[in-house]
Amino acid sequence: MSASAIETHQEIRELQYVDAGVEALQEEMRRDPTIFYIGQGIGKRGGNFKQTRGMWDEFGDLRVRDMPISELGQVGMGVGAAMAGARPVVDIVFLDMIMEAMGQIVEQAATIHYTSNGKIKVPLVVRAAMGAVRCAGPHHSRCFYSWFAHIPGLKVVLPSSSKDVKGLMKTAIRDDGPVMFIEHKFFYNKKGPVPSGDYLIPFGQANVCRKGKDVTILAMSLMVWHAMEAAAKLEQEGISVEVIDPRTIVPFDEQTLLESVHKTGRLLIVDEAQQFCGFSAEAAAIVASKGFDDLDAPIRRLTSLATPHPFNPVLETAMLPSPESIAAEVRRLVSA
Amino acid sequence: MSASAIETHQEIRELQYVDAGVEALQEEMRRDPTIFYIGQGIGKRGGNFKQTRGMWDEFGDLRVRDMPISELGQVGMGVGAAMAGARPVVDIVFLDMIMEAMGQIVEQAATIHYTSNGKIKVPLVVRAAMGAVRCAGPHHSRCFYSWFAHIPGLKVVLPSSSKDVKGLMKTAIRDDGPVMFIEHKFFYNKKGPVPSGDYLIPFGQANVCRKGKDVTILAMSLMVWHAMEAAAKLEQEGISVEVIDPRTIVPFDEQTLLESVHKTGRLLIVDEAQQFCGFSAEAAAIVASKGFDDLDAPIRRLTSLATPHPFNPVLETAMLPSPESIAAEVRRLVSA
Amino acid sequence: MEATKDLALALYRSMRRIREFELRLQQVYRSGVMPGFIHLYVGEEAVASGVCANLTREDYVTSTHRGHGHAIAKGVHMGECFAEIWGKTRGVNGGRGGSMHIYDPSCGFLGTNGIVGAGVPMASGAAMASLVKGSGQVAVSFFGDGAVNNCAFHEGINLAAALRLPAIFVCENNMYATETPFHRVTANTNVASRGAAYGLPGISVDGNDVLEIHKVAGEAIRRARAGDGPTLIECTTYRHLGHFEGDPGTGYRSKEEIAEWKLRDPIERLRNAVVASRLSDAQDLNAIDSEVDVEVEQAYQFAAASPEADAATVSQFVFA
Amino acid sequence: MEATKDLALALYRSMRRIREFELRLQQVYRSGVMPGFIHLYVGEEAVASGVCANLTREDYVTSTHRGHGHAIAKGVHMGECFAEIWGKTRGVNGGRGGSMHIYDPSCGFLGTNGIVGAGVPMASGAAMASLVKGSGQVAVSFFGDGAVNNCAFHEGINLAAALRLPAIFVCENNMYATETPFHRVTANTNVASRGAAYGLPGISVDGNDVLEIHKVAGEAIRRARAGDGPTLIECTTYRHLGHFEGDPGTGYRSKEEIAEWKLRDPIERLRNAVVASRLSDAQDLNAIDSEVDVEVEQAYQFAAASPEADAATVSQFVFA
Ligand SMILES: Cc1ncc(C[n+]2csc(CCOP(=O)(O)OP(=O)(O)O)c2C)c(N)n1
Ligand SMILES: Cc1ncc(C[n+]2csc(CCOP(=O)(O)OP(=O)(O)O)c2C)c(N)n1
Ligand SMILES: [Mg+2]
Ligand SMILES: [Mg+2]
Repeated sequence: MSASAIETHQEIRELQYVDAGVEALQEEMRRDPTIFYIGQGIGKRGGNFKQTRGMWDEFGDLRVRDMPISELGQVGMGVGAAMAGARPVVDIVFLDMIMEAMGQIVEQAATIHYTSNGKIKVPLVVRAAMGAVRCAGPHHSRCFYSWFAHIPGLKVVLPSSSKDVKGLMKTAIRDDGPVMFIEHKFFYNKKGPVPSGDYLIPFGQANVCRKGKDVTILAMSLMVWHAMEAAAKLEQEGISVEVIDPRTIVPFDEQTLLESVHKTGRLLIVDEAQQFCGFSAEAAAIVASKGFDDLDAPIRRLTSLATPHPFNPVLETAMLPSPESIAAEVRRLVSA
Repeated sequence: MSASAIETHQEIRELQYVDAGVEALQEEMRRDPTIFYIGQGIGKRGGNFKQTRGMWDEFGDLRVRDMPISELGQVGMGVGAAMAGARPVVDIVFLDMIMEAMGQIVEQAATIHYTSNGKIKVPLVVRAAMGAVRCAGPHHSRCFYSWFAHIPGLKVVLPSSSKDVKGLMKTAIRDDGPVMFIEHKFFYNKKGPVPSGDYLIPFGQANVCRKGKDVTILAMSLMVWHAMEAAAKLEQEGISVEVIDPRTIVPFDEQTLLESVHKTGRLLIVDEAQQFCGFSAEAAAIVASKGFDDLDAPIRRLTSLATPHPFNPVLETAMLPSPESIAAEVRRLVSA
Repeated sequence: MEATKDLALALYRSMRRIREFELRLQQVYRSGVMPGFIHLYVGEEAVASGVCANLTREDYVTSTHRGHGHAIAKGVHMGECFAEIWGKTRGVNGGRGGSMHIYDPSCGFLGTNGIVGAGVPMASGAAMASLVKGSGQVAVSFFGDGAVNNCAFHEGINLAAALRLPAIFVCENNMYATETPFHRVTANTNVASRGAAYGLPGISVDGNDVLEIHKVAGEAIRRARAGDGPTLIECTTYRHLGHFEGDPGTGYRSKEEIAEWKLRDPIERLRNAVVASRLSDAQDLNAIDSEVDVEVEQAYQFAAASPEADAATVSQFVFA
Repeated sequence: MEATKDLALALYRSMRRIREFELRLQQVYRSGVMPGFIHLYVGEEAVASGVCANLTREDYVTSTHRGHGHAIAKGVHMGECFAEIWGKTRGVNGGRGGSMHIYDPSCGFLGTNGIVGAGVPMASGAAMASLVKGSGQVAVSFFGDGAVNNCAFHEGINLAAALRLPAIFVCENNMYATETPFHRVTANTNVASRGAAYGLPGISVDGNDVLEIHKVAGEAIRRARAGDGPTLIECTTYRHLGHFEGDPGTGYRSKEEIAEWKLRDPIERLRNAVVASRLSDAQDLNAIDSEVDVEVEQAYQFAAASPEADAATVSQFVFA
């Protein structure tokens, strides 16, 4: 199903990313009474990021339920409820707080469909917001989604626009398995066009955000925006950059990336996450293997530096990729 | 310090891997009274794998202390004790059980030295055994050490022989930061030569287990043994294989690997861990980048299949790399 | 004796089925053909049988590493259960799961579990699903004394109390976690007393008295169904055998202790009570024994005749 | 009044230092120059001051996201603390940590913490280290009502009780976790009563009565030092301000409630009690106020004059 085909039937509004998410949730919860939503501060308060604004009013305490500070319990409940025929969405708010729930995610949610021989489905959405924004420090900034991608059985979604967040959230909720739905805090108040009504964005279909011929940039989440900014700048310098957003890293759309590298011969991977054993390594390994003959230069990776997140703004800035550092990497790559 | 230089001064005994670990712990605990050891069943019982045999008798309840089933609490205690001037070793027994302690490892142990501006050291050793052995199923088989390697601040040790386990354990205990010390269950009762007395194996120094000229195999933990077996077989077929064991993946000895690939032009990475976003991806990305011009063929990766661990032995065997599948991959690689 | 004859015999049969099933398993395991590890429940059958006799097929159960008894009592087909533990394709999960990963949604059995404590919040979740669906189901979580010291117990029970979920938390306190005595690593070993911390009733029961367990669990389940919230039930019991098959279970437990507990065997105890109270007689009970023997033998045969797994299926079912 | 003049004035000074420090911080934060978020402790000072007055410099404290008061009371240099929260190089951690990551080993301060509950088992560990080293130190963990529902609380306290560690667990029950009332998400809101579950004494104290806190904590600390194990102390208190600076704190709490609690302000209360009992007089107290004002101004100046961080240092200290 092509997204553009749908749009022609629908009204397009400019919505904040956060509101596009709420719209998806509301539409889905109206459609399916087995969906419920739990998390801290997501009830009457409407969420720390306003990511559930209005939902408690509409659906009430049973289906939109505030939780104590029990991430393990929340996710454990999500797993059990999903096994028992409901479709829970468990909101962790800051991704960093998911650590104690890791066992429930890995050992239970990701594993049970396989181990039960397909007899038990775990249609669980775990929602969380990641990313370094405004000096939140080491406990409120991490991007470790590669961990989830390392575990067979989990799907990993990284929406980078208002439109994607709505279409991907709907797909996540309707998926019969566990989905890690990881938003970026930076995006929440950013506006973008969003079709009204029902549309799904399929998992495993990358978005070619910008066409180009000299260099391919693979970027996820906030880095898509930075890459687009860099690409616009580089165009003025005569460098034509193609920007690819995989949107989901599990499943991962290798094909779109390989075709792009086939065309450009040069790949830069930009990831806010850590480099070592991160998704940037996987994407590089895939292209280095399957696109071996297409590469005119070594693949470059630009990621956050290998440090915890410093609180100090100068240090934090130094740690993170930026449109400028992306542009500089591209220049290095084309001159290689 | 070269290992062979040391050996000349020391008696070499054939010790089980598990006993070499105990010897290291005992020697270190005699040397430094601030070292203590906690875990489940590691007291009088001497450990599920006999990995603390005799230690409780020698050091008593205060320094070798049985724990309830509280992995989070154990590791949290380890972090606090390490910050407070002790040198704890926290035994998780089965690595799979570490999930609830992930927050203490990542947000606290790995982070505090950096965030405190170097003021607080966290000399913590977290010890655990990984690996698929004899149909232990999905909750007792996983190898997810790449997770730790993805987190700045953690060192990750994967000893593959009796000698290494002793020398690396001593280095781990004397390290001033958190070290993930991850053994393989398969090894525990395997014997190998171990020097008596004190020797340290430095972190970040790979072991070239076998010299060769046609193909480089990078393998970790149990896969080192499988790779050696495959290499012996392949030699008879006229294929000369170099086998490299990094021993620690953080820090990672890139140099030894790159030099080997410079010589052979061909690299196979064998890892029992999951492929996607695992260390095999990182190693491939590093070589594809820094050894770009040395590669005569695309890097190959052989890892466990992307599934949870099935209990059934036929399926489990199908999931795991073996000497035979390694040899087959090498053959494919040399004919590429 | 308060109980009806039907109930007493049903409970007797339930326990006997678990016991004989496991003893047959043990035999096969000892013959060396069974992969992996098994943790036998022998001696603790009253708990699973007493609790599950109050449940409908639709109600949910989450279980543990020592979960064969829960599976059988909740209604998993005995042959499929046998085959599963044996890792055979006829197993309820095709042999992919084995002893610690038995799932059967057809009878609300949400799994044995290799992770201590993990089933506790999962039961709270199943209970929450029941509320959301308005289905009236309850969820029971079985767990050991070892789980009480674990974080999952805390959050799972605390949440159930906070949300007044239709859940019942059943602690099988056999006083050891592997070889570690509960009291060696726990300051307060009175598990029922921990209920108060969470604001839910905590009740202590003789875990070898199946009728008492049946009664207490029945009341808790009725309360849960009526919307009156969860209950914590501590059943003090004992495993006759080792922690896992292969552990003699004697290195850390005295012969006297083991012998004493064997005298309190829940099956013999019910049998004697039934006979003594003339609710039924040896003939009835022997008839049940014979039927169970046949059933177990059939279960074994069912499993033994199972075709081997096909390696080509290894990657099936990773994603739903 | 039972307390000596010295003690009363010391506690007054301690609370006043925290209060004025934070109000100055607030000012600077509101001016827009301070990065990140800060969670102010205003209204809860009696807890940190009352507890920490019993500690030596060598004793350990683990703290929370709302931890400035604990840091100051435990002896972190005020200027370095100010600079740290401001993210400046003169900060006790070079500005790398900020408000939620303040560490000072020179006074046993093992950190504020961005993870709710994380400090609880860490304090047990510090207490364990004290036993291993034979150093006689105790460890105090401060945490909020929100942490009580968290797994780290459970395992940390349960372990401390099982091991009879020299640890004191101090719950600052201000009845809200962010905007969520404790009672909305918790069946049993009596935190002290949870001590029994773990087999350790649980004591409830008026969290705005610094003298009472001082006394109760003092006894617990003496018990801990004597080898008589840990204690759980629940201090009921209130934050006058929002959850974080920027949250007015009024959307979810009534004006009346806030006003009522402000009347119980711990600093005013001690001041009035001291004057009423003639233990001291306004002059003494005013003199302390003036000294504190000077100290806070100096702390501010110290921080404000701090050089900026050098981006080249970003990769320092990842490994020890
Ligand atoms: C989280 C976790 N930690 C450790 C283990 C290893 N382990 C398996 S069974 C067991 C003991 C469990 O004791 P208990 O809960 O009392 O159950 P019992 O075996 O007595 O029935 C342990 C420690 C585990 N499976 N899960
Ligand atoms: C494990 C975890 N979950 C969620 C959060 C987000 N969070 C930060 S402070 C807070 C409320 C804490 O409440 P409480 O413990 O009562 O302390 P108070 O703020 O009232 O002092 C929450 C939920 C967190 N920091 N850590
Ligand atoms: Mg037990
Ligand atoms: Mg609070």
